[in-house]
Amino acid sequence: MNPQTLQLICFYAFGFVTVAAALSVISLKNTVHAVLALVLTFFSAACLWLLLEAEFLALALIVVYVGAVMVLFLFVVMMLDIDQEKMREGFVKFLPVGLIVAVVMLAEMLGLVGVRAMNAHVLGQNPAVAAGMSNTEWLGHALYTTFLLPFEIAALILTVGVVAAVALTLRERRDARYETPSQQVRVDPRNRVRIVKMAAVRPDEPTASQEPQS
Amino acid sequence: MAISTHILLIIALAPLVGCLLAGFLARFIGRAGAHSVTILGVAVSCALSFLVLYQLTVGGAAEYNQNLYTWFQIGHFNASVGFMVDRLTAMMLVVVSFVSLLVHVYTIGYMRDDPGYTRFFSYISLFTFSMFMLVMSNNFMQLFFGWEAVGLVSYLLIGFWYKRPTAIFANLKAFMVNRVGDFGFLLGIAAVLYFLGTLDYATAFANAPSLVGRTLQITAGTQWDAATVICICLFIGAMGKSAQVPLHVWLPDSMEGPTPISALIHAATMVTAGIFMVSRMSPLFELSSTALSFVLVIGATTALFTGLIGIVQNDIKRVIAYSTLSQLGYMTVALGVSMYSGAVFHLMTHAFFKALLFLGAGSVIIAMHHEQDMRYMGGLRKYMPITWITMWAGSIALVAVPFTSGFYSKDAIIEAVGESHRWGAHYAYFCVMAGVLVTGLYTFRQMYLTFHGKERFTIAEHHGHGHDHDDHGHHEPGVLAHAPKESPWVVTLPLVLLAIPSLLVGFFTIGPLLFGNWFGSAIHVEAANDVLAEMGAEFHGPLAMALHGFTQMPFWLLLAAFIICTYIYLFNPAMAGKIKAALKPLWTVLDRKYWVDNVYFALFARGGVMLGRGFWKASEQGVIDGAMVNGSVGVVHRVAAAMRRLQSGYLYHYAFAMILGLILLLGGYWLVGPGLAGQ
Amino acid sequence: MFNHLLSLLIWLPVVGAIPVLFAGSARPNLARWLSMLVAVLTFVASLFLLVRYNADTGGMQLTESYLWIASWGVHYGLAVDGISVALIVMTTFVGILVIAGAWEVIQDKPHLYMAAMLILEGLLIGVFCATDALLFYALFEAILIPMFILIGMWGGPRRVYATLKFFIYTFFGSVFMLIALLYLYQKAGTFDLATLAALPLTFKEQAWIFFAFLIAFAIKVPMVPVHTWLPDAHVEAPTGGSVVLAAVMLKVGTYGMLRFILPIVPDAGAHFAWLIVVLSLIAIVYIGYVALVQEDMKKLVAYSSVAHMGFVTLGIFIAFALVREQGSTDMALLGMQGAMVQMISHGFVSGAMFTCIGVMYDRTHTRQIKDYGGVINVMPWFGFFYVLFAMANCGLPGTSGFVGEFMVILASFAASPWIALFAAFTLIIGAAYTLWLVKRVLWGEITNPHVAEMKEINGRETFVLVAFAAAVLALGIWPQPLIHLMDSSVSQLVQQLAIHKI
Amino acid sequence: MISLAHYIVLGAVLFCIAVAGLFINRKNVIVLLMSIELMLLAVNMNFVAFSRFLGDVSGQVFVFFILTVAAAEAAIGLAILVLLFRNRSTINIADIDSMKG
Repeated sequence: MNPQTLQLICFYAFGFVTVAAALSVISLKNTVHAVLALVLTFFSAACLWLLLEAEFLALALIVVYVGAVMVLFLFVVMMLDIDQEKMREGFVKFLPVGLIVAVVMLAEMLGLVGVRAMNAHVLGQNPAVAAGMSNTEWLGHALYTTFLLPFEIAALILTVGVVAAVALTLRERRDARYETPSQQVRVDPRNRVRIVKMAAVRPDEPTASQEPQS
Repeated sequence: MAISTHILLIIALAPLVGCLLAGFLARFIGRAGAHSVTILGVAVSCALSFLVLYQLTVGGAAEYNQNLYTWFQIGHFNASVGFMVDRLTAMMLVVVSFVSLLVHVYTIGYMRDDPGYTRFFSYISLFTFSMFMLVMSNNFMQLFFGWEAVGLVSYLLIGFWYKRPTAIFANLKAFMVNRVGDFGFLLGIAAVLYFLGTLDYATAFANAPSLVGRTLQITAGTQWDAATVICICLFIGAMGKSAQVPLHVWLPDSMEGPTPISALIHAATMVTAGIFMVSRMSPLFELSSTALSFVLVIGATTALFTGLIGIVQNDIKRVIAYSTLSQLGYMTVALGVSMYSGAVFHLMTHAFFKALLFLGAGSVIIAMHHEQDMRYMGGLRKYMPITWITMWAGSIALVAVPFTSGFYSKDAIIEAVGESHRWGAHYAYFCVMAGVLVTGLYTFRQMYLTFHGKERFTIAEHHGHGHDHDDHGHHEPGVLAHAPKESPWVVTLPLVLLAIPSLLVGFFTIGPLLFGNWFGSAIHVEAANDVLAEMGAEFHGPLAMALHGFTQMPFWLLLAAFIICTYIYLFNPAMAGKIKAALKPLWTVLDRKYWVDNVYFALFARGGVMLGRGFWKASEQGVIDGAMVNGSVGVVHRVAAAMRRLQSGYLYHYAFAMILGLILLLGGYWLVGPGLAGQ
Repeated sequence: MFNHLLSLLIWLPVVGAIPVLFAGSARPNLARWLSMLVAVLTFVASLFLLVRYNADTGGMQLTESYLWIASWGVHYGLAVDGISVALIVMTTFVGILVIAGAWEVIQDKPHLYMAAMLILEGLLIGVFCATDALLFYALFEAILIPMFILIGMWGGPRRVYATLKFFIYTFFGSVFMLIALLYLYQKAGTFDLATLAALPLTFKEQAWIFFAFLIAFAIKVPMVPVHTWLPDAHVEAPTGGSVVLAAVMLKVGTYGMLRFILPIVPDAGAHFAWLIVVLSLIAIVYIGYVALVQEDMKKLVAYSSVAHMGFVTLGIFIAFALVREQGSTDMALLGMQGAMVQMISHGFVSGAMFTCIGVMYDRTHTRQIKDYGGVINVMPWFGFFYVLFAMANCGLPGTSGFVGEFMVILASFAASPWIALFAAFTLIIGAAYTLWLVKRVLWGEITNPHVAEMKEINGRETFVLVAFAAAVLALGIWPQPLIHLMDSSVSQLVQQLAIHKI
Repeated sequence: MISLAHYIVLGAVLFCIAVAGLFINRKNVIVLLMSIELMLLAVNMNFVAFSRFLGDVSGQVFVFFILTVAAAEAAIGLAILVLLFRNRSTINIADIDSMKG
C-alpha cells in the first residue's frame, strides 16, 4: 500500500468520523453528549490537519479547543439546570426545513466551487519543508514578522475576552459584607466623631410644629 | 460768480444738524434749545437759498452740477451723491426753505404744550433736509433717496400722536399708498438705466433723443415705446407722492398729523415733489405724447373730482386737504399740456397760499381748543382778526381772483389747456373750468362757516385754571372752555409773511417765469408742444392779463360760486340743509368719497391679509409643511412601523434570514456568475 | 502672523472657546469676559484682513494650503477674495454683538453658550475661506453642530421639533452636495475648487451636479419651497442663535452658490437660471404675503428673511441671463453686486431685527404681536432703533436694505420688465408687513399691563443696537467702499459666467 | 491521492451540518453556539487546506487568528449565557425577545 493510498484511507476514516460526530452534535438529545460529540469532531478535524502536515494548528486546536473551550462548554452545560425536553421542542418540526436548507446550500457550494477543478490540485511538497524548517517555525516566522501587529492585537483581544467574561459573570452579593481597603485607608477621623458643645438645658416639651414630624 | 459747493452743503446739512441736535440732545438743550437750533439751521438754509437764487438770476452764475462722492461704481454704471442747482432747483429751494422756516416759527406756538415738542422740531428739520436732497439731487438714485426720505418723515409726522388709532392708521396708509407710487417710480428708474445707461440727469437728458424709436416688449407681441414706458412709470411715482387719482386716498387722512406739517408737507412742499420731478424730467416726458396725455387725464380727473368732495367736508383741515388735491390736479394738468413752467409757477404760488390756509386753519384750531369741525365754528372774525384777514387773502388767491398770485398761475393753466391740442385736452379743459366753480364753492363755504355768520359754539362757565389746553377732543363738541382769542405772534407772523407772497408774487413773476424763459435749460419743451409760446404772443403784461381776466369764463364761474355761497351761508343758512336733502344721492357719493377708500381697504388691505392667510394656511402649513415636510416624515414613520414588525426579536428569525440571504446570494452568483466572470 | 491670518481667524475663536468652557458655570462672568475678549480679538484680526487684502487686484489672496488627507489629495486650503472678506468681517462684527447681546440674558450655562457661539463663528469664517471642496463640505456640515446645540439647549418649548427639522433638512440637502463632490473628485482627482472650476463637463453631467448643489444650497439659503425649517428654527432659537442664523448662516447657502454652481456648472446654471429666478420671485411676493399674516414677531422676520434672500438668489442668477442672453456685462455686474450687498446688508438688518425682538422678549417673555402695543410709550429709544431697522427692512434709501434691492431691481429690468415688476413688488409688500408690525407693536396706547412695565434699553443693549444701526446707516449712505472691496472679485465671477464649458 | 477537493467538500459538508444545526436546535443556545463553532471549524478546514495546497503561510496564520477570536467569543458568549440564565432562569431562545421592534 503506497503512502498516498494510506493517506486517502486515513482521510476518509477521519472525515467520516468528523461528519458523523458533527451530525451527532446537532442531533443528540443530551447537551452533554452533544458537547462530547463536538470534542470528537474537533479531535478528528485535528487529525485531518495532521494529514496536511499542519502540525502546529492541529495541536493548537486540540489544546485550545478540546482542552479549554470545550471544557468551558461542559462546565456551563453542567452548571446550568437545563430542561432537556423543552429544549428539543420543534426538533422534528424543523428537521425537514433544516435538511432542505443544508442540502440546497451544499449543492450550491459544491457547484460554485467546482469540485472537478479542485481535483487537479494534489498534495505537493510541504512548503515548510521546502523552506527548510518545521511547520511551527514556518508559521512562527510569519506571525512574528509580517503579522506582528495583528498578532499583538489578537493577544489584546484575548485579554479583553478574559476580562469581559470575568466582568460579566462577577456578581457582588448584596447580602455579603466586603472590606474596601481603599476606603479604609482614606478614612478621616473628623468625619467619624463630632464633638458638639451644648448649653445644659432642661428638656422642654416638644413644640407644636415638631410634633407631627416625630 | 460760481455757486460754491460749500454753500450748497450748508443748505442741505444745516437742517440735518438741527435735526440731530434736537433729536438726540433734547435732554441737554431743552425745549428752547431744540427750537433754536432747528430754526437757526433752517434760517441759514433759507438765507443761503435766497443767495443761490440771487446768484443764478441776477449774478449770472452758471448752473451747478457736481458729484460729491461716489455712491457706487459698477462697471460703467455710476451712482453718486451730488447736487444740481439750476433755476428750477433754486426756486424750489427758496420755496421749501421759506415755508419751512415759517412753519418752524409757527410750531413754537402751535405745539407749545405738546410733550413731543423737541421730537417735532427734529422731524420737521429732517424733513427739510430730505426735501433739499430731493430737489438738489443730480441723479435718479439721490432723487429716490429724497423721495423716500420725505415719505418716511411724512409717515413719522402723520403718526406723530402715536396714541391715536386714527393717526397710526393714517400714517401706515400714507406710507403704503406712497409705496405703490414708488413701486412705479423705481421701475421707471430701472427703465431709465436700461435705456439710457446712466442715472445721472445731465447724461440721461442728453441721451434722451436716443429713446425715439426704441421699444420694450412687455408681453408677447406688444411693443411699447420706450419713452412712454419710462414716463408712465415715473409718473406713477409722482401720482403717489402728489396724490393723484387713484393714489390720492392718503392725503386727506394725513390730516391726522399736526397742522404745521399739514401746511409744510401735505400742502406746500412734499406733495409737490411729483410736480417738480415731472418738470425736472421734461426732456423725457416731451418724447412721449402718450404719457403726457395720461398725465393730463389723471390730473384733470383729480382736479375736478377731489374738489367736489371738498364741498361736503365739515372738518376745516379736510376741506383744505381736498383743495390741495384739486390744486395738485391743476398742476398735473399743466404738466400734461407741456406747460412745465406753469406747473412750477402754480406750485410756487400754491405753496404760499395753501401753507397760509393751513396755518390759518391751525390758528383757528388753537383758538377752538382743537375743535376742527366747522359746524361748531362761525363768527370767529371778531375774535381773531389777523387770522381772518390773512385767511381771506389766501382764499382769494386760491379761488383765483384777478391780481392775486393764484389767479396768474391758475388762469394761465386754464388758458393753456384751452390752447392745447393734446389728446384729452377737451376733457381736461372741462374739468379745470368746472373746477373753478367747485373751488369757489368749497372755499367760500369754508370761510363763511368759520369766520362769518352766527357763533355755533358756546363758551362754558369758567371752571378754574389747570384745564389742559392739549386735551384733544375729550370735551363736548361745540363747548369751549373759554372764549377763542387771537393766536400769539409766532403764529400770526408767519400768516402775515405768507399772505404777502400769496397776493403779490404772481404779479411780479408771471412775466419772466412763464413767458420769459426764466428756467432756461432746466425745462425742455418741444416746439410743437409749446403752448406757452402761443399764449406768450397774447401776453401783454400782468396788468393786462388781470384786467382781461375779469371778462373771462373762470371769473364768471367764480362770481357765481361767490353769490351762491354768500346767499346760502350768510343770508339763508337753512338753505344748505335743504340742498343737501334734495341732492341726497349725490351728497352720499361725495360724502363717501366715491367709496374709493372702502374699495381699497376691502380689496388691498383685507384682500391682502386674506390672501396671505390663504397662502399661510393652504400652502405653507398645508402643502409645504404638511404634505411635503411632515408628509415625508410620516412616510418614513409608516414604513418604519411596517418594517419593525420584521424585527421579531427572536434570534432564529435573524439567523434564518441570514442563511436565506446566503443561499440566495450563492444561488444568484451561481446563476449569473459566468456572466459576471466574463467581464 | 500675516501669512496665516486666515488660519488665525478660524482657529482663534475655536481655540478661544476652550478656556471659556473651562471657566465653567461656576464663574459665568469670567466666561463672558473671556468670550468677549476672544470675539473682539477675532474682530480686530479680521480688520487686518481688510488691510491686507488688495481689493484692486482681486482674485484669491492670502492663500494657505497644506496637504490634509494625502491619499485623497485633500488640502487644508484657505484663501479669500473680496466677497469672502466682506462676509468674514460681517461675521466677526456680528460675533461681538451676539456675545454682548447674550450677556446676562443667558443665565443657564453661559459658558457653554458662549463657547458654542465662538466655535460657530470660527467654523463660519472657515466656510467663507475654504478653497478645498471637501474642507468646505466638512465645515459646512460642522456648522450644524453648534447651532444644533444652541437651539436645542437654550431654545423655546418646541425646540426639539425645530432642531430636528433644521438639522435633518439641511443635512438632507448636503448629502446631495457630497455625491456631486464625489463625482467631481472621481472626474478630476482633486477637491481643489480652482481645478474643479476648470473641469470640462458635458451638459448632462452639469445638470445633475447643478441640481445636487442646488438642493444643498437652496435649503440653506433658504429658497421657496424648502424654507419652512427657517421660521421654526428662528422661533425656537435663542436671540443670539437667531441673529447668527439669519445674519451669517443663510449666507453660507448663497456663498456656496457663488463658489460651486457658478464656476463649476455655468452652462447648467445658465440653462436653469429661469427656475431660480422664478423661485426667487415667488420668495419675494408669496413669502411677503405669508409674512403679512404672521402673529409671531420672530416668524414674521424669519419670513421676511426668506424674501430678502430671494433678492440675493435673484441677483446672482439674473446675471446669468444678462450675460448669456443680452451680453450685458455691466448689468450682470450690477445684479451680482446687488446680490452681494444684499447679503451683507441682510446680515445687519435681520440681525438687528432679531436683536430688537430679543430685547422685547427678555422683558415680557412673549413674541406674540397681539401681546404688545404702545411699546414706544415706555421705550422711546428702543422705538427709535426699532423704526430704523424696520425701515431698513423695507428698503428705505439711506439704509443698507435699499442698496442691494435697488441694484438687483435695476439689473433685473434689463432681463425682463416683468421680473423687475415682481421684484419691485417688495417695496409694497415689504413695507406692508414691516410697518404693520411696527404699528401693532410700537404705536398706539398701551393695552397690556406687561408692556407698561417694560424698561428702557440698558447700556449693553444700546451698544448692540447702536453698532447695528451704525453698520446699517454706513452701508446705506456710502456703499462704495464695500462695493469696491468686492468689485474685482465680482467681475471675475461675472466673467466666468460667460465661459462655456461644454 | 488526496486533492484540494476532498477538504473543500468536507468543509462544505461541515458548514451545512452547522447550518442545519442552527435550524433544528432553535431553542437551545448552547447547541447554537456549538453550531457556530462547527462553522468556524469548517472555515478553518478550508483555510488550512488552501494554505497547504497553495503553499502560502497566510492561511494558517488566519486560522490561528480565528482560533483566538473564536476562543474569546466562546468565553464571552458563555459568560453572557450564564448571566442570562442567572437573570431569567432560562436559556430558551423563544423567551428572549427584548429586541423585538
